[in-house]
Amino acid sequence: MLGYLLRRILAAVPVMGVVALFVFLLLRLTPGDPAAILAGDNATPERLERIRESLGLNEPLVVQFITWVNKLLHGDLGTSLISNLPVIKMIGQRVEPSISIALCTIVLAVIVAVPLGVIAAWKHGTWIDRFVMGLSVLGFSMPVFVVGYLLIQVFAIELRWVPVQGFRSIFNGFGPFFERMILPTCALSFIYIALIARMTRAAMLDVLGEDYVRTARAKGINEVAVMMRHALRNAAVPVITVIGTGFALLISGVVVTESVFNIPGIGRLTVDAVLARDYPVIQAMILLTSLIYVVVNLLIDVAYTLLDPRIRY
Amino acid sequence: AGKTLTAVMHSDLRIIDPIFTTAYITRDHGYMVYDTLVAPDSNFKIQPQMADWKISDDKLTYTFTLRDGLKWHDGAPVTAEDCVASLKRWAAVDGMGQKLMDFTASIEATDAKTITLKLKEPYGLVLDSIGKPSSRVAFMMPKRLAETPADKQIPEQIGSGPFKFVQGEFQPGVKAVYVKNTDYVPRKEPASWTSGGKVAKVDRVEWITMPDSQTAVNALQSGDIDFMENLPYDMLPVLEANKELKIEVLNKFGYQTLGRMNFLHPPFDNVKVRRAALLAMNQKDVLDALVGNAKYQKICGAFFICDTPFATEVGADTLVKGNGMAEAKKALAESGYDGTPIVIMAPGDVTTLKAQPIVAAQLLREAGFKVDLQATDWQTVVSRRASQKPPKEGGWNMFFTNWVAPDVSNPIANLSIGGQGKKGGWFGWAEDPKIEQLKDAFVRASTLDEQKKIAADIQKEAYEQVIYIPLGQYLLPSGWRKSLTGVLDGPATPLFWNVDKSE
Amino acid sequence: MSVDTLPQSSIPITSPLRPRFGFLTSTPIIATATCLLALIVLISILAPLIAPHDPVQLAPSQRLKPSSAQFLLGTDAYGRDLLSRVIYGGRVSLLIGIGSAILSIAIGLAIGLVSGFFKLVDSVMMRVMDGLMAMPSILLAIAVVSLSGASLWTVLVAITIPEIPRVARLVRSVVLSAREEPYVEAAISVGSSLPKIMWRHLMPNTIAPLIVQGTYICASAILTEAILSFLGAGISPETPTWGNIMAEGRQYFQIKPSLIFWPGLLLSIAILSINLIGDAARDALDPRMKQREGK
Amino acid sequence: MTNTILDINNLVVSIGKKPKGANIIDGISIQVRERETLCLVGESGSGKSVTSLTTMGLLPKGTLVPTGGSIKLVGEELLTATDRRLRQLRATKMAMIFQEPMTALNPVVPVGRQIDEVLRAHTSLDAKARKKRILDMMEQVRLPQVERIFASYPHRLSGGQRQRIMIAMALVLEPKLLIADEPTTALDVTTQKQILTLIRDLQRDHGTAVLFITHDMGVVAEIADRVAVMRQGRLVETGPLETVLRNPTMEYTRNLLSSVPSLVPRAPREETREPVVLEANELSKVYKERAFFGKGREVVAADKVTLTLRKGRTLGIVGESGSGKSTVARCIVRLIDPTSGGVRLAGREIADISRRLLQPHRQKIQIVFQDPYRSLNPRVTVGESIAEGPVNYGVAHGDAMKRARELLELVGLPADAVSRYPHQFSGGQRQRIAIARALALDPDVLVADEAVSALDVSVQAQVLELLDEIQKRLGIAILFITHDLRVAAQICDQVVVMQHGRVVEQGPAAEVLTHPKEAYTKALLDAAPGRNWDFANFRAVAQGVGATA
Ligand SMILES: Nc1ncnc2c1ncn2[C@@H]1O[C@H](COP(=O)(O)OP(=O)(O)OP(=O)(O)O)[C@@H](O)[C@H]1O
Ligand SMILES: Nc1ncnc2c1ncn2[C@@H]1O[C@H](COP(=O)(O)OP(=O)(O)OP(=O)(O)O)[C@@H](O)[C@H]1O
Ligand SMILES: [Mg+2]
Ligand SMILES: [Mg+2]
Repeated sequence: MLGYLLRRILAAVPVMGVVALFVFLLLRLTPGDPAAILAGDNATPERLERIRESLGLNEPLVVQFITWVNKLLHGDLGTSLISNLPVIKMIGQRVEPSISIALCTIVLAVIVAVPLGVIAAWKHGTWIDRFVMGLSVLGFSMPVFVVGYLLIQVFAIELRWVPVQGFRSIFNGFGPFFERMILPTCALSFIYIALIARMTRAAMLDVLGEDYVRTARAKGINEVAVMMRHALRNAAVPVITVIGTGFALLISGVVVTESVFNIPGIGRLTVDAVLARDYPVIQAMILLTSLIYVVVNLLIDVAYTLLDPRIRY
Repeated sequence: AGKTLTAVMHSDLRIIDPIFTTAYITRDHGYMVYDTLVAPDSNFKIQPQMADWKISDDKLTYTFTLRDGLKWHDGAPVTAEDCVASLKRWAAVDGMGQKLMDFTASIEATDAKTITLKLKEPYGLVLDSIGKPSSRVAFMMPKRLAETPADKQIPEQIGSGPFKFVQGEFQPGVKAVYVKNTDYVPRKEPASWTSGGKVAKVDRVEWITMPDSQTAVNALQSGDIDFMENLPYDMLPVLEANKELKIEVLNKFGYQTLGRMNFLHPPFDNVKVRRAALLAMNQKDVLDALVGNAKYQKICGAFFICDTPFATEVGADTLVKGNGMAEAKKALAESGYDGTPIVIMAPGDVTTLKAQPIVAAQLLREAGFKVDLQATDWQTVVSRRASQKPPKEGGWNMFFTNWVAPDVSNPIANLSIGGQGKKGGWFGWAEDPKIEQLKDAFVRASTLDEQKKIAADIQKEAYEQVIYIPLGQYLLPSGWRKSLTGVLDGPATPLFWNVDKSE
Repeated sequence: MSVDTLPQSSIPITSPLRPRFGFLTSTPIIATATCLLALIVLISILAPLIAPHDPVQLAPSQRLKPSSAQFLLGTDAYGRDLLSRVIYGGRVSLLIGIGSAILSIAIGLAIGLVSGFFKLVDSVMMRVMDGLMAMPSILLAIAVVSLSGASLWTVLVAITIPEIPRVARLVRSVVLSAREEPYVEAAISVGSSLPKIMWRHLMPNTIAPLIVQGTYICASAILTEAILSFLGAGISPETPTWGNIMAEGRQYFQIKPSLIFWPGLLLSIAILSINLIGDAARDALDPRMKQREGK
Repeated sequence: MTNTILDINNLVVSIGKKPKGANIIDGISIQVRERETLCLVGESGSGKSVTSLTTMGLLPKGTLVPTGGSIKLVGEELLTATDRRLRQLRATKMAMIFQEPMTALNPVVPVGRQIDEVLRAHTSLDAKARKKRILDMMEQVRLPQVERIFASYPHRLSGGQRQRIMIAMALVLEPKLLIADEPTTALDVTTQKQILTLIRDLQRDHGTAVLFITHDMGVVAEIADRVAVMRQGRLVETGPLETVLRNPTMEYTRNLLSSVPSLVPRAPREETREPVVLEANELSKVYKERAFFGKGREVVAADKVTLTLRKGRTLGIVGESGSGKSTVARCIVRLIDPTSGGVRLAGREIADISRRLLQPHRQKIQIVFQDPYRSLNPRVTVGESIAEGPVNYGVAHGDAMKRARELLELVGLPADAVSRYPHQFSGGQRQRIAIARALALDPDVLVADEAVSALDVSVQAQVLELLDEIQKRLGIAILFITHDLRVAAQICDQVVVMQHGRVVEQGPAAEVLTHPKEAYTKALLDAAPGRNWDFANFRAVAQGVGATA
């Protein structure tokens, strides 16, 4: 197992390499000049040139790339071109909110979606099935920000049950954290619930046709046990997979949710950085999210082995 | 602990060196942390702030004397040397500063409290330059910081202003935090614009970034924040109905919005085509789309802002009346315009800049232009407008921007009206020796009347050559919760001194 | 015992491909979805004939007007007719949805087929795909759009790129399992060339999952475009898309909710229909599902 | 008089709820008594499984519905019983074993717990007592190391072990009725023999009534007390084993029995001096399961296999599952590349030439696969499938299609089948199509990998006859791979016996199958079910002819 983990991590290296190179080229080969953004309204070409020089942006691309990778290997993510702060610090400030939303969303979505999917599959073809599926498709068809505004309008402005926006660290007490986390989580969960419920249903339907489900029934145990003990555990692998691949979706959703609810997370940091051509920040962020993605998928593979004894590495 | 004022500013603070960039938010940050030698009052009159001054009779020597009790945030006393270094750094990059330096023979610290500025010839705008209220402002900082090359950002935020910057809590794009500078000794005079006594009455000011104005409005309504610098016009009816809020325009002169063409590339290298474009424009449509509220918009043909000393309507005829379209069509037909599409950059992420390109595109099309409206974000506009390449290679033909009134209210402050071309000219690189001559004459003019006349001439020339197209003025309403008292108006920046908050 | 023979022409010739589109009318719900989608597509195509106004014609003095006889749904912040914009909006939104589905499927299919068959290409290609997949798609899209300007094409490309690896992986997995099918081996042993095997024996297997994936991509592309507009990195604000109508309208959420409601409604209906059709396609095309029910 | 445990009376099962729905089961009546084994036989699709599932109450809901008759279990009506009551009866009064031991057990739950579930659902024993009972039962089904197996996951067990677990699970509560739906079809003959013996013994000990479903007459002869023959949802004939085997009254039963190939090899054909068309020389194949970085697993699937095939002759490869038969076949056809050794096809070495150079030689050797459902592309018409090969070798499309029609007639299908799709044909017909496709290229060698194993005996007989006829007519050499010794005995001139990738014995069919030299071959023959019975001639095999005892 440990060996496997190690190998997987090693296998992730080329992936990260691809990401790094791609991001770097994408950023540097497309127009956009951080110097101009920095300098402001009356910058002369000479001044821009000098600023570029002081930022190291006029070196040849290869040199810039090597410098960056070299620093990266030494654990240095560089300094923001715009705010002059160390990138690592900027990211550090922003990680908690994003992780909070992501985790809350996943937890909520799983808690809601899996039972929905199971019920839909169990009652396959009945109106319950159609209702659940209709509901989940509906969740899939509304942009996150629309859902977000609706929730704010109703629960924060009209009913005043929760604050409109913002974020409080969970370390400063659960109450304020929870209050501010609940709407964004709901907004973001919508699409996720849809995704997971559908996947659960499909996987359950597959599994319900398997021989061992028939065996279980032939044993005379009750339907709930058949569903939970026999079907769901076997359906878990594709469901977990979709949770993993849905992670990319989640990251997109987080960006929007962070804007709507004004949550100072890494999603917005990246969007801002892209808009400002703050190369070191963008590079670090995309690398980081890719890394998270890789790690999440690694964890999911580990989860496979726990769920399904046939999968061994 | 203590009183905390939470504000949402017009944009997020990311660059915190106020000399390094012209971004308004950085200027606002500057006013929190730094102080100026002199500053204008609400009558445009320059008043002493950190220093008092004397002018020699030949008008060639200005002597500034620092007042007592000034201290940097790190505890060191403010010295004349610090200020000289600060002035030099500022003058190296600011337009008016550069102009001032052209006339300056020397600037020295003659003793710990005295700064002596010697001119080569009399120059009427010395105090106006040093006290100018908008970007870039001549902020004072310790010498060790002021010696940072102007192409690099200063490493620390140490000023002598009424608030201190809390570096540890600074999260670009999220929030910036200031605490009351308890060592600050305000002037005795009442506060008036950026002059007078800057008395910090709250202990802490937090600027929160809210990328979405809708969110910010929600937050203001629900009391999450105390102050919002720019309210979206369309939300005003809702907000005005809210008894807990106060809505007011703090900057009475507002902003000028303008369109600028690129003089380097066809078709706008041809003055006839530029004229046709000018004729096609009208301020009403632009303002209606941008503001849509008569209370906050003002049709104004003056390049140097209506209701200011240099205001004149000369040459603004069709723009103001909105009746030039027929003429524009004719002019375009005669101009030799060959149908080259005009690349207009349209930023989608800044509310005060979204409407202009769209309206302009429509008007230009109506006049017979072919328009390629390219949607981007503002930062892209900012970096792309610096490109002198042809539109096909990443250049551009036209973009729009806004200036706060003081930044354009005289021909020297007004960056956009130069004629220096590629050599130091503003984006678009208009080359017009006549304007440069007139500007020169303007700075040498000794009386206001003379200046006014020259300003009118400049405006006439600017309209003739279509240096840029003023598209009207607008005011930005700010809003705050009624728990705030003593909110001051100002020339450009929202002021956080004198404001108190009741719990 | 004699060899059993088929009575001549006793069985109608049915292609296994043909009954595949029957699912579109299989249940009333799916039939409704199909009709609604067809209607929306039709409206979009015929927009110039249907729309009462020019969708880009500004009338700044008419901004944010409520519904009236002249402007059935009222006007937006630039005084443009909302109804016309919503009608036209479907064009770009659907174009992006369908375009991105087709593009990503075409490219992903090519990559997937090749990777599925050539081990050497596979390991390199899949690393690249992994890398692309690991990059958060919306960030990639924002980067591409804001770095190279927002036009229909860049938005399309930006939305499509992150989908390609998913399609490629799907195709690859289908190919990997299909190439073990005896009929593929049979084709090899009767000397069929590789392109022929791919085209004739492998590709058809990918059609069913790709239709399902396609509907998913189509729906999510429309949503992504809306999100890009929301973040200010969408298509030109002149060109109406459901996404940017909503994104612009969100500022007027409290005073004129119809700016979000109408495009949102159409967008939801379209995506809902596409998803329903996709689900129905999955149910109809999944051979295991069929076996279970019909055998 | 022993009691009737299961009494199925005039049962009708139809599709869907509508009264017009076709009847899958059409009025069958079966009784199974205590201590009795009733074998239900019949061709595929005749309704055997549906009958058993109806009894258990496990029919897929909504699609298949019992619409008439009654099923009584020890006097209790099952068709009208509530779901709850049915659940109570399952495992306690009636239990079932399924065909596929590989998939019938939940892969993610240890087998012990799966048995435990039965006890927990139906008894109030405590954990210790339950475990004791399970281990006891596991010993009764002769599982080794019961403690270890108790905690094992199904994938760690062999097919035979899994089937034993299934049996243990079914019998742990000593039900009155055991239904076994083809419980040994997926197993090797040797394992099959053990399982059959086990069921017999347990039945004797517990007095269980067994409804045993199979299509294998050999198995019937081994295990049945009585036989019921089904066809198209109807009962054709029922009676005691001896009666049915010796004096079948119905034509259908006679046909069924006479289709069962005999284990006695057919009369050897004359030796020929025809040229050798195919030679495998020390052919080896090692599967390497590659792993990223770490060390991969190696499977030696074929180990220095040498064989020779002459024109017009049939060489059989027999051996139990996993012995490497298919591997050899695929190496010879070059669907996979052999690790070492040579293959000479019509004198030309093809083992290591590149795929491109191989291309012209491919047409000389063709292959027919086991699964008739998967070996034809469902999306390509039959005609196109057959024509594909000739077209590849430059025949004009029109001519190729013409040839396809001829070939279809040759294999006994109407020529207008060309424009149909595979799903419109039955398994046997599809296998004919596959043969036609292989013949389309006029190969010298036809490799048939388990080409008849998936077919019903009657269909199997037809296809074997067809192959024989084609061989006579075209002089093709056939490499015939099978695990069924009966089939091998009827079609092969030479037989190669494989075990663990190695050839253990090789020689003329009559020799090898009647006087085996190797212990392994003997064991194989020994385990062949019904080896003492000559079905086709409705009599027992004369002592000493079938096999050495
Ligand atoms: N769920 C179902 N829905 C409709 N028809 C079914 C279903 N299950 C089985 N059938 C049909 O019922 C008939 C009998 O099937 P059954 O499975 O009982 O055959 P069998 O005798 O067990 O065959 P085999 O030997 O292949 O297992 C077949 O024609 C089959 O097509
Ligand atoms: N692609 C493969 N990779 C690894 N091992 C394989 C592969 N194919 C077959 N094997 C292994 O090689 C051995 C021989 O397999 P083969 O399929 O040739 O047996 P067989 O005699 O045809 O069996 P059966 O009667 O079940 O078809 C088995 O142990 C099998 O697990
Ligand atoms: Mg069956
Ligand atoms: Mg095999």
